[in-house]
Amino acid sequence: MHVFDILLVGMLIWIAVGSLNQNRLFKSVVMLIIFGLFMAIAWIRLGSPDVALAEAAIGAGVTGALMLDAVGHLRERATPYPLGPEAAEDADE
Amino acid sequence: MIAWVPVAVPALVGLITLMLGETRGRARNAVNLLGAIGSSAVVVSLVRSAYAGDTFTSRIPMLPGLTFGVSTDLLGLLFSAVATVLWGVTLVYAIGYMDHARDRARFFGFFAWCISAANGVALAEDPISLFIFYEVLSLTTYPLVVHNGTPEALAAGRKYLFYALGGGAALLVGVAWLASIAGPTPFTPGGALGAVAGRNNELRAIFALMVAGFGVKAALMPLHGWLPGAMVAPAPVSSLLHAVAVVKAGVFGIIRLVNELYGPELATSLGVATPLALLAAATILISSVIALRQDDLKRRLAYSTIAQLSYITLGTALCSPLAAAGAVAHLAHHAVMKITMFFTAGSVYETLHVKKVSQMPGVARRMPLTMISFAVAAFALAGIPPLAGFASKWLLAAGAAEDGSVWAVLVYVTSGALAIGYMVPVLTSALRPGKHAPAAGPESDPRMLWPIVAVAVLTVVFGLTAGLPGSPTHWAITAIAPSFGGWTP
Amino acid sequence: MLLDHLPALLVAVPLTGAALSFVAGHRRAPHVALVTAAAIVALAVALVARVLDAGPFRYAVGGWTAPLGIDLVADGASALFIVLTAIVGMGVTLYATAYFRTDDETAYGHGLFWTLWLFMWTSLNALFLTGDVFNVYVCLELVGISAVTLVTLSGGAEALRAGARYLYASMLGAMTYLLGVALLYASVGQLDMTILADTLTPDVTAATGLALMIAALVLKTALVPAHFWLPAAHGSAPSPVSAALSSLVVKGSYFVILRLMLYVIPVGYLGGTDVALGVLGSVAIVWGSVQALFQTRIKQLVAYSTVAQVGYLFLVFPLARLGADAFALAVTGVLVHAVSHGLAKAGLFLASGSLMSRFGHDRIDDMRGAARSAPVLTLTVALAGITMMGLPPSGGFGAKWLLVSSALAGGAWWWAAVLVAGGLLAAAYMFRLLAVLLADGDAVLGTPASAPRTEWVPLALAAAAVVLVAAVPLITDLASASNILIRAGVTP
Amino acid sequence: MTSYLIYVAGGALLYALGTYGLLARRHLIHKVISANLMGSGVFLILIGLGNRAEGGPDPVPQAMVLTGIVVTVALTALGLAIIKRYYSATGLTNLDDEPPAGERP
Amino acid sequence: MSEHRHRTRLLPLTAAMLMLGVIGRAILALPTTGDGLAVPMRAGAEASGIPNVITAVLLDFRGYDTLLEIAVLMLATVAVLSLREDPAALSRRIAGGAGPVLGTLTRALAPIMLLVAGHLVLVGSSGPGGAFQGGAVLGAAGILLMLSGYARPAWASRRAVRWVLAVGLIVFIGVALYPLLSGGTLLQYPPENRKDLILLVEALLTLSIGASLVSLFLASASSTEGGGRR
Repeated sequence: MHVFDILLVGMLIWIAVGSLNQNRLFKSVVMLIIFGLFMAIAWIRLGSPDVALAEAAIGAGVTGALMLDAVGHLRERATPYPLGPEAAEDADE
Repeated sequence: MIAWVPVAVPALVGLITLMLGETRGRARNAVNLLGAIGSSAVVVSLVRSAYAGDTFTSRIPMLPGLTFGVSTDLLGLLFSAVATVLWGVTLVYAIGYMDHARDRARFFGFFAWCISAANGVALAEDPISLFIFYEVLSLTTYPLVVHNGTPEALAAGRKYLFYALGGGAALLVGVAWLASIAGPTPFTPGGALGAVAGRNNELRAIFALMVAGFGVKAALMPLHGWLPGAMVAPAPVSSLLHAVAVVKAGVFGIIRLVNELYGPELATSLGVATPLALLAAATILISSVIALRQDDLKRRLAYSTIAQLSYITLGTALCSPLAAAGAVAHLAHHAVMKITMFFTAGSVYETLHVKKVSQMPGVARRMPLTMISFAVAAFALAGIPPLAGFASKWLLAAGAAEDGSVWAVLVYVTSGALAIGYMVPVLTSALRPGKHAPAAGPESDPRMLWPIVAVAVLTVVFGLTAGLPGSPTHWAITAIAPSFGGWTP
Repeated sequence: MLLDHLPALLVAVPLTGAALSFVAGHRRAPHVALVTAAAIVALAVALVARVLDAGPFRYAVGGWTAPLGIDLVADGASALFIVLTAIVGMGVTLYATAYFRTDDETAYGHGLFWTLWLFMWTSLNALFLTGDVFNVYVCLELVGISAVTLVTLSGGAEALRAGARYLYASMLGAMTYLLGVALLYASVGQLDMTILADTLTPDVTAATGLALMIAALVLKTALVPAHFWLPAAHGSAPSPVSAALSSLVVKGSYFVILRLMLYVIPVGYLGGTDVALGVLGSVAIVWGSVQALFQTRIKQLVAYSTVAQVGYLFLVFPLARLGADAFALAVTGVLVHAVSHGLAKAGLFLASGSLMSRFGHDRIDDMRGAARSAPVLTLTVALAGITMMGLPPSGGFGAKWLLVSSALAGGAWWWAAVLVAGGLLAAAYMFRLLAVLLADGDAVLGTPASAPRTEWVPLALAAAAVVLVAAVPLITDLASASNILIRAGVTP
Repeated sequence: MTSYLIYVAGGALLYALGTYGLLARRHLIHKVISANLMGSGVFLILIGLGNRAEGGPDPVPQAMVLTGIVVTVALTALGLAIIKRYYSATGLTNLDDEPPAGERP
Repeated sequence: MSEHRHRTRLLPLTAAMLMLGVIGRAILALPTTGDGLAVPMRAGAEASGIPNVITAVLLDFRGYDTLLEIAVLMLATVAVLSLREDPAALSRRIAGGAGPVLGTLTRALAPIMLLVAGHLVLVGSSGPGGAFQGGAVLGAAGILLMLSGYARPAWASRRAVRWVLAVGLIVFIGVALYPLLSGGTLLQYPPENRKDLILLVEALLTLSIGASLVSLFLASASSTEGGGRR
């Protein structure tokens, strides 16, 4: 059974790295949501269904919704280094 | 509680002055003058009790193992009386001098607070209380030094703070160190450190730290740098604070330190007195020479102050009873002599806008009474009998001779000659005919003239009455005797 | 009977006030806040009286004592910090009634200052009372969220930037603290500080956990080099907020460090951490003061002075290891310092705020002549300055004296040298400011209608910091009623 | 039962990864994501180590994590709100560039 | 420039590695068993008649943490509200309507989620579930409804809305303070009806947490139609 655990943790790390190593914000956030769902599985594996429920609803759900909203606000400007007002102008297109 | 009066009354006066604000000048003058007269009366009555052997002590517990207290012993009262009485005289002068100035509420308020702090320094019963008042004095003087708000004043204020707070820090370490090894050590004639007499190196270090602390205000070279610059302050400030309260707080601290904390015996046996004496002697000679070359009258007086302060330090550091008594007497004598001169300088500047010695020709004819007063004080300073300066210098020199310190006698004699050298040119310059015509009316604002005459008269009186009970000389001898085991001259 | 519930009420009352002020709307919220503040002051005074009277006591929330439940602990130290918070809080509340008065409903976070501020007050009280290391985490988050939001209240770019930086520091601190708790709990299996203190045995996991917790708290207390977020946050917040942040919020996380280092953790358990904290504190004193000296904007100067003054708080840790005498003196001294700095800094920030609104700008060099037209504010700056320099007679002097005595009693003169040098550096930057205010100049200052009333608040706070020197015996009594000194078995 | 170690190790890695991201990533939202990852790492460590208890997982770390999740979402919401407002005011999404001058209130 | 960026990467990398090492060392030093407070907690929960230990810990033993946590949620909502540029414009975009997919999904999911939430509260005292979990699901359902435009909150900073946001915390404070009247301590439920009271608190908390999460989202949601900039 350890194989499954190792795979799961490996997935978690991989998604986490992917989420951080991703310049397109929208993708980052989607990966974070997926990360939350995998976390919920991990909680079940660790015998904590209560935490799993909360993680799925809050960690993936509410956090995800908040993040997507914020990304929407920033108009998906994933350029990591916008250089000032001009960039902001673009963002409003 | 009566012991707190000399501290509390000026403090209260200062507070009221600040709260009255800028516009209510009449009320301000009344409160200040009444305060000065009232506290002078109390001080005089305290002196009478102290002569009769009654001293009052009062303490407030403040920190664990630390009380804050004052005691009305004869030595402290001498300084307190000088500060309080001259405060009254200076007030009259300042009211005239500051007639059209701005920020008078601030000026008179902090002025009163300075007096309060100086009285605290005088009456503090132990090193910690003394340190506290000493720092308060530094702080309350600062607004007076920068009073004009000009860039020079601000620069002088910065310099003053740099020295004063640096000295305060040294003093703090010394005082705290002493408290940590010896506990509470109220000043006791002859020394208060019997319990820790063995710890010589620590005691030497503490002595050095405290001398560094007091030395700043006592303008002991090389810690004198702030004093000439601080003369940008208005004349009453220079007069009272830099001739009486502030600088005397420094030398008074040294007197307490040597005579009543360490005691002459311990100070001698630790070998800390002689270096102090040498430093003072060097200061006397160097600053006298510098004074010779100053054209600005106030600066010349400032360097003269530095020299005269070191007279007191040297007398104290010699650890002989006569010299110590002379030092204490000189504290009072120099106060009246130097305040006369600063008053004069201020009056001449305010009336004729003359600041430099070289601009003075004609001044004597224009302001005869003022310049006569100046002359009296100048001769007194040079040690011409029978004026005040002679009495204390005689004691100082005699003490040095008795102690076998011939070099100290030579220093005193040399510097007396130098004093003539830097004072006489002022007089001769003023006597020369110049552009100032004799005045038709009063020679200056009477509120400035009569205080000058009054302090000049005091200079004469102190000299003439030197042997009588109640005169500074007699007082000093009485106050210093217990430190030398009940010695009588 | 009510007195038994003081710890609970000190949390519940401001929390209720926070909720009600939100419901009340922005017009009536100030009244709610004033009533709440008055109630807290009364409760805080009662707590001090009770602790002095009956010594420290514990309050089992939910009727479950530790280890099952969470115990609130009221001792001399927590009572002292709570009463400090009450006094400063009252001042800030009074000052804020005028500061945030505006017809623009959307200004200052839509009038939500009052709710945020009462939440912050709640969380500070909770932090000073809690005896549970996980509950500390929740309290710290409450403090952090309310503090960050209050910083951004003006909505300006600079404030938002500062708030964001503060928030990230907060997040890093929160996660690190929780990680520390996780490791500590895994090793010891306890969360209550007293039980931890009794059961800690040398163990690398527990030590790592505690070290991480302290590191996180150091970040929140803004000890150099973790001070990077503080000057911008404290400098760009609205003035009443700056006052509360500098005088109270840094003390909140510091208080937990104090309890952990001197109460929970046995001597030598974390190796040289105490000396390291002392060294960092010394660096903070020097670095913060030097930075303050070169600031051109008044609130930045005051904020850097907080960086420096926070340094003093950490000198207690090396001093406390120098023997019983030094221990008692150092703890008392640092408590006096915390209170006097709290009062003085609140007064100074509020006075800076008033100066800024009088002048219409925050450039120090253009404030010449303020002494003439704003004497009350200048006096406030002067009084606050005196206590921060540690000059007599002031609370700061009391603190410096006790700490210097502690260093000398322990034979460690170099800490005394740091203290003395710190006082001189404080004098340097404070007199730089004072010199400008006293300089000759004819600044024609606007006088806001509310100025005369609210300008007395900072003066009262600064004056209280000076007069505090007379209250040192009281603080000494509270120190001897603190669990830190009781456990160590020493009395000042 | 040593599988808890797998999760604890994963938690430690996530924590370190989050630390790196929080310090190294410039975009403000990436920083918030990093903080969330740090949180998840700590939670994994907490509950993972709680699984060493005999007779089922320790309930105390689970309660702590439930609290922690709620606190983290609160922090996230605040962070995002500040980011949006900051972006509106300056057009910036990182803290390294200076906001344009003249924006001071 | 590149050197600068290189330097900014080096410090975080070092910090991360350092943390990894520190944590690793600490974890490996632990024994493989450790009960923590599990045993006394279970015993305590059994004594008070709540089979789900986690619920007992959250609402009873460590109810104080939970009280402060509800405070955190409300505080965050207030904080987010205070950061809005224009509260009146709230939810314009939210109410702007949902696509067909989201609409259908919501229609199917929302009732189920409501049921799940209710169920979680009811079973919370015995099985997995409870106020947190139920509240979380409830909140998620509410947010879904908002997103798909089915619920259109007539948002304003009006009194009624404010009451809704604050009521959870106020009720909880009331429940917490109530025992003081009968001589108990804060949050000390009387033993005779402890179980019922806890269930009541749980139900209230579920609503409160759900409402808080929804309002957190509402307060935060952007109104980008007019452009986000001032």
